[in-house]
Amino acid sequence: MSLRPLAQLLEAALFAASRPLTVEELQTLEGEATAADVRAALDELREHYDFGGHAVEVVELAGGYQVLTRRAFAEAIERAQFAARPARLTAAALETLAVIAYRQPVGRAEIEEIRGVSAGGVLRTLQERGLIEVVGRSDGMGRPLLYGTTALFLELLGLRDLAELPRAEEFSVALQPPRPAAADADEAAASVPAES
Amino acid sequence: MSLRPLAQLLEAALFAASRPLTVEELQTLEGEATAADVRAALDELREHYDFGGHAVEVVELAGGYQVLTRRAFAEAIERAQFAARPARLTAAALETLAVIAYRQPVGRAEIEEIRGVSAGGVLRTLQERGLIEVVGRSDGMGRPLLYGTTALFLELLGLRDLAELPRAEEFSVALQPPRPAAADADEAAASVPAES
Amino acid sequence: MTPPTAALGADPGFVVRLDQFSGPLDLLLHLLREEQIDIADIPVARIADQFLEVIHELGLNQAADYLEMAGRLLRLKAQMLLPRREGEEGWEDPRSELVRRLLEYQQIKEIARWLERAAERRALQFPRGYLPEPPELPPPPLALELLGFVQAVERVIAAIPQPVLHRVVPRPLDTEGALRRLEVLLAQREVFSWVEALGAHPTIVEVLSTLLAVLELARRGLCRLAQPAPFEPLLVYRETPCPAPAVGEELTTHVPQTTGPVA
Repeated sequence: MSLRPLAQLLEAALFAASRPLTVEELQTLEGEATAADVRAALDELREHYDFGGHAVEVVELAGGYQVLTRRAFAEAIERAQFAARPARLTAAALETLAVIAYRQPVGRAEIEEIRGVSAGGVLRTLQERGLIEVVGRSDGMGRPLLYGTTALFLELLGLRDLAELPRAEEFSVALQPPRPAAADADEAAASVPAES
Repeated sequence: MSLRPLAQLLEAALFAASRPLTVEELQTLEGEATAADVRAALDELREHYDFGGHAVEVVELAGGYQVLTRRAFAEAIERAQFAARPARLTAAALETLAVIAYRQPVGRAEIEEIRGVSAGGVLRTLQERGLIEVVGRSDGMGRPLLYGTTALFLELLGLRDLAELPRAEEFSVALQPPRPAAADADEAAASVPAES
Repeated sequence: MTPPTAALGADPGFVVRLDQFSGPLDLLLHLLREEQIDIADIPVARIADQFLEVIHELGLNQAADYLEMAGRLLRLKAQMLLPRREGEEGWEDPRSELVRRLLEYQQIKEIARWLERAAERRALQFPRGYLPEPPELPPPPLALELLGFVQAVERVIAAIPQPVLHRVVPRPLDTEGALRRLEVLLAQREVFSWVEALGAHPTIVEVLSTLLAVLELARRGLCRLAQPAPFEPLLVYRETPCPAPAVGEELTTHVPQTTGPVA
């Protein structure tokens, strides 16, 4: 037996939504549908899932409805560890980590200046991953946090200590915030009006 | 007709994953299952969704399988604002992806030569969105980085693999005045892979 | 269809924005399409002029890529004007490189359009919106390789805008120049602040040169110096030279705070 149109619409909406949907919200899917229609269609969907032997079910939750996987399958899924992608850092995370490794202790402002993009989310990720930590505060305005790499960082790269970072001197010099050309003394000199 | 145990397990796993899962990954759900078993169970699930009139379907994507809502429900879901489409790519991003997809592995210089504009910013954006990645280095001067497309690129375009891209020769190389834009668009639409 | 350049001038409501093109090749293709021109036989002179006119209208401040193309077109225009003999052997159409690039770019644009349509089509299918919390298991081991790490460093370095490197020229103090400026000012005015002899954005070298020049003039007895209050600029007063100036005397008598910092 095939799902009827309203039950199909509800299935699509409940699948795509990131939170439980109320009967009123579900009514907006189909202008003519009454609350009773929606409830009947929800029952139809629930029965379909139950009798069809589906691994998912319609659950009433927080005043709304959501389609969730049945508890019985949760364990098998956890064992398979699909939920997380294989753990590799994104290019953005890797680049931020690189700046911190060679410039530590370093604040967020300097990292952003060097990479030219904002760093908030990436810093949080790296901290959650245990690759960087707050190592102090700068003396500057607002006393911003300073970051450094952790022991786990060295361990993952197979290094004994920071001195073993490849091309440490070359890279720590090259990873500078860009200098604005206007600050250059020659330019300033050139802007003095010629007199005499 | 009720789903059999392996198909149930697959349904639960596909509902829980945020990306397409490969046959190998799905095999880990059930120690004894062979790749053929998994494929058979995927077919069972697909037929169940098709004949049961479900609003979702099993889609083969980026080397794996994912459950997605059917196209027919896109408008209703968007109208009710239960979910939003991913941000559209800019023309610059699309052209850069086009060069990389067809020339990979390819360096920045070649991309810039073909497009006639500098590519630094776009490459960075595409990398941060996870659509391209560094796949190696050229042997040339300065050993420039070479870029290639990622699995997420295939996911975003709804492709099973790179072989699904039309051959470059299929795109007209017009030595005559270009046709009106409308005709162009129709032709491009026609060559989009048909729904599987 | 109206050529874009004509339309630009004729109708203020018609605006061609540079960001509607994804590059100079795109703009060039647009011009050719507007004029219904065969790519294989481009009237270079006309198209070059139109190209220049459009990028001029659109402002050149951030259009380095467009300027480069403008340069190529002008070179090409000049090459096309060179006389060539009928049926000359080995004559290669100077436009062939441009034609090749335009065709290649046109193909990329078509592929880009295909990709866009594929992405739009794919966007009509939604993945599951609710994703369960990741299982409470230790996170999978993190893969971090030294090669990837070093590549990340190099990417960051490559993306840092290179500071403009200036040639370092040894810059001696220019006391002579400062003296001339001060003498001009002294000839014009009875009294002025020494800061006026510095110009708008003086370098440290110019400050030092001027200070030395002021002191030198005072030594010669051509001016006297006074500082009304600490931290205020020195005032330079015109003085008629005496036959035998007392060296340094003017300075000490007229500067009330000899230790006062000079602003």
